[in-house]
Amino acid sequence: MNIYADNAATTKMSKAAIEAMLPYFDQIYGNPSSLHSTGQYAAEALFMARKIIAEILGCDAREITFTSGGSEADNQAIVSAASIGAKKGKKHIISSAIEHHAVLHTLEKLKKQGFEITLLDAHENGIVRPEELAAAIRPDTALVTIMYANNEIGSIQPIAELGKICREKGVIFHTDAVQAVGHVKINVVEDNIDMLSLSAHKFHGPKGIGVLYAKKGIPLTNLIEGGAQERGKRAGTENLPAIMGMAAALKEAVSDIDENTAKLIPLRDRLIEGLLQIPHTVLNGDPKLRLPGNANVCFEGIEGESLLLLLDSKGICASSGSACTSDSLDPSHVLLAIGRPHEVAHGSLRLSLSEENTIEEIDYMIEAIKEVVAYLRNMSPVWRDLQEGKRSYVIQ
Amino acid sequence: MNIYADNAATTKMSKAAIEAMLPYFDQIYGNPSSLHSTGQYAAEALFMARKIIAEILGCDAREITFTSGGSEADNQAIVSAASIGAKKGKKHIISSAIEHHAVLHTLEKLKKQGFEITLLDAHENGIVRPEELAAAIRPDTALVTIMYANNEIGSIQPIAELGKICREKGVIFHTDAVQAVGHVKINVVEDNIDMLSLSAHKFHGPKGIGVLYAKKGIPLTNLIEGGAQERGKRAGTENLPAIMGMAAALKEAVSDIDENTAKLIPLRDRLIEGLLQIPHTVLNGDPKLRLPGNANVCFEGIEGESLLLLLDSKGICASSGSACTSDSLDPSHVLLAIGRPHEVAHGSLRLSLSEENTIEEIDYMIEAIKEVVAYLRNMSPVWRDLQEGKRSYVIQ
Amino acid sequence: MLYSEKVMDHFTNPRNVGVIENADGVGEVGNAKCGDIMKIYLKIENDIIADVKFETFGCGSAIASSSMATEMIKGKPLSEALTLTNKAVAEALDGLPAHKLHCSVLAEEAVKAAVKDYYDKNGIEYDHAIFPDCASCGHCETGECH
Amino acid sequence: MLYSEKVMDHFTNPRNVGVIENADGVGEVGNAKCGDIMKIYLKIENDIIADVKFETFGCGSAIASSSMATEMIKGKPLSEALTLTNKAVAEALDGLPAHKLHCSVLAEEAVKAAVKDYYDKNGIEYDHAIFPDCASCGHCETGECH
Ligand SMILES: Cc1ncc(COP(=O)(O)O)c(C=O)c1O
Ligand SMILES: Cc1ncc(COP(=O)(O)O)c(C=O)c1O
Repeated sequence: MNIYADNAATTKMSKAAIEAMLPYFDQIYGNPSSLHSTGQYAAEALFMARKIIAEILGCDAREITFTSGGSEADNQAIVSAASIGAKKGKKHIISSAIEHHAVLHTLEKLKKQGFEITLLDAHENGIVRPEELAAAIRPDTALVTIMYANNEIGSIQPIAELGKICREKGVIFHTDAVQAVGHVKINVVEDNIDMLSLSAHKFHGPKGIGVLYAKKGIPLTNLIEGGAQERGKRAGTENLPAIMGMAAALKEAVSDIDENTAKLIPLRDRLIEGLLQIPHTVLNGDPKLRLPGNANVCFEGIEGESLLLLLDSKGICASSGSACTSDSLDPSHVLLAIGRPHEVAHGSLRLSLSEENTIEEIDYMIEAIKEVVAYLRNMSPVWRDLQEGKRSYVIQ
Repeated sequence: MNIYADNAATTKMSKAAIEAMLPYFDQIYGNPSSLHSTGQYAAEALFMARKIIAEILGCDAREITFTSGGSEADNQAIVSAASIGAKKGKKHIISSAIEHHAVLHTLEKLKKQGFEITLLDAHENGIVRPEELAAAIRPDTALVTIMYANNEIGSIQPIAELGKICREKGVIFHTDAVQAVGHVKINVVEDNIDMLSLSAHKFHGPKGIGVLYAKKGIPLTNLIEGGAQERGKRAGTENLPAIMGMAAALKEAVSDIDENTAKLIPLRDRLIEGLLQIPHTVLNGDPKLRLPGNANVCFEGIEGESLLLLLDSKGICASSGSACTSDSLDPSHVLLAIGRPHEVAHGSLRLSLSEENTIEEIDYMIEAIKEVVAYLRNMSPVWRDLQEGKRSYVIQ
Repeated sequence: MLYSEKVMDHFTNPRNVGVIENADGVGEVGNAKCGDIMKIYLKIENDIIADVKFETFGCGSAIASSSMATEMIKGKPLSEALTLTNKAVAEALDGLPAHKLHCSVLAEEAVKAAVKDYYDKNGIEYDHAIFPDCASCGHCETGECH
Repeated sequence: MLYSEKVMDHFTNPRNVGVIENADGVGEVGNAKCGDIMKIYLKIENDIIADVKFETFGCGSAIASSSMATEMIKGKPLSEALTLTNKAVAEALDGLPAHKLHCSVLAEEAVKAAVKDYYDKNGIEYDHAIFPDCASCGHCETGECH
């Protein structure tokens, strides 16, 4: 068995995406800024890819800026909106406690530059409340940035509602949609989105390429200065092969979205149900308002990294919000933000499915996880204390 | 005939580079930050690629930061050195008048933040004089950034000498080596380089990937905040396929460098000689201290864009420093900096060869260019005025 | 592609290239410093443009605009030639990229300058308002490029 | 790979896992909040470690470090067990990633805590300096993680 259940970390590229890239390596390899036909064929392809992506998002091709991925798009969106705000004396930004580090660390940088940051609570289900956003907006609010769907616990925010509130109050609304694009239906007009970040490798496209959508009239601040690419807002020879791969992957993901969702939700729910049979286990994130492929639980009394490694030896690729999986020593800020105590947050497991996973794999994973959790609990002094009543269970 | 002579703009990917990328699209596609084996295989590959590139440059693997290309590397190098300088009250930067816009525009941004910029003269041959650098360095100089080789006129700077002067004066020395890496021999230790930028697509590697080398002890400033990738200095899921392609392309370019140079220089010199037979034509850049594949001339009395388009219709892909090839209205700042008047700078042609070009192609290009130049001069009122003595020739 | 097929056709096969010796009117606009100069030669018979030739130093769209403009005025009365607009030239070429529109402006100006030259040489009265003045065209030797 | 083969071996096949009922010495170090707790049980006969077992809540390297540490002290005199260093544990595992070195520190501390417990229970005199004090280990319930 070799089961890849870490699609939130990155995905396998689809055949369509790979095939879309190949001609641009050594056939139509010209620089789109070159005047000769090798360059102009490249420029035409670039134009087409931009149009395809814009149509899918529901925006104009001129509102698309290609970046090197989701992190760059998040950084540029936030820095741009902050700069627009600062010019008007607006130095307050609202975000949520469960954002990706690409957002949170950019906000920390802005804080050092005098911005005030309000992080909305995501509550136990990992979902921000529109009324709390409405209450938090101030006359000096320059930007609201709330992710579309969370990368760890999969919770999906009420984006259209949040966007509407921002629009009514005249505040720029950015959403980090890196985990959502290609997996849930998004239209920037219907969802009242002013700026949006996406990254191709989360929907079977290539790594190292992403998009920043910015509504007409929102001037971008360059992170990278130089050539006149991307209307002067992002220098660097365009990564055309990756852009073509991204466009193909997005087209495929979006056209298969209903089919994939219909397949994934039952798999996900079967998996969650199976895992919750393990005693003292809790689901992280909302049971319904969650990404079709995301399952995330905490097991009391064990630590996530050892769980991952043992699952890996059984052929299962998964992830954890355990501190030990990162260079940081604190467990996932997302799990802490939704109220999991440290010792429980260390024992988390994220399985993120793709449409390639099968029901047999789900059942195999449930059995394997049951075994491994029992094995680790059996050698855990924490579990012993819990069982002997020397500690009290956090998860009932 | 279909002749690609625009390798300074971008190159065709080599078979070796493409093959090195392919397995990382849908086989070893894991995220190097993931703990499971799919991720750890990726992490190992990343480690190997970093080591290969470090060995080639003559540095330590920990001194390599992967970026999305040359522009990002240039920006990050300069912003980092400026930030180090600013902390010590040093706000003076020295560069040259012929740098790439990724450097010049970053310097302009810093100027707005209170930095003082000195641009060294590149003289008529396009080469900076070490004694002029030595004279320009001040106690408050934070950074010297001089490109290794120029992208338009191919002139190669005396980098080791410039680096030595900086080292003696304790000033950080950065070089934009985007045009040089893979084409001339570079070793950061022998060349006294503290920071270096490179971009894979200039040596038959993939687009959208580059390297910033920064000597141990030079802390980088993030352009992109977020995850802990690249020792926390450059966030974003690593573009592993592109990194593998870059490592393979660099390895190949460097191992073939003597052979390629021996092949290219005679081709280049035959081409230059042929072009200089056209009356009132001048070579741009130094005749000897130039990239093995670079030929760049100005023809009096004609304009570059029309020249390019007619050459394209004869199957020749070339480039020009004409204003009409860009969105700007001034011709190339490089040609102006080496003293070409505007009207002559408009009539420039750059042919940048690769080892795939043949002597037959060179001869075909010379003949085609002769024809096209004659044709355009024949319809040029400027040329008529020159011939009738109503204007005087700039190029004798 | 950067240019329409029409532009490429007029660029690669320009109509009316050349000089008219002893032309009745000659107009030259543009500036070598800025990278484009257009010169138009007219042969006038009974207020009709009997022949027209051009010379251009400039980019593809400058050459195509000159070619198209000469085609559009050839055989036409002077009064009609004077109504030629840069917009009409650009449209006849199926459009020009935004940053190349100034080439069609040059073509319009070159035609007008040639007609003006004919009027001036022959002492014909005309409404000075139809002719763009030097300052607005911005192509004087001393001026900035466009 | 993140871990050496040795680490993976001791992680996937840990030696001496379990509990000793009525152990002569028990040491527990670490903090659930920080993600690792190690507990070591000793059976002492004539100042020799006749048996040793461990329980660990923690990451792969924590489990491997516990396993390796118990192997290294089993059958050894207490005096020798007290000379066990975190460095020795890490080396015996063919190295640990930099940010995992604290796991080997925990293993050393757990062994020492178990020996100290045996000394304390049996009223044996010892040099207090050999045992790390709570403040330096930084794993007290109130402390910050590492
Ligand atoms: C000298 C020089 N520096 C920097 C760059 C920018 O590199 P990239 O396009 O990979 O960002 C280029 C090429 O475009 C270049 O020629
Ligand atoms: C929610 C979210 N935002 C941003 C990113 C960053 O994307 P990238 O790795 O493409 O820079 C990720 C994934 O890594 C993500 O899950």
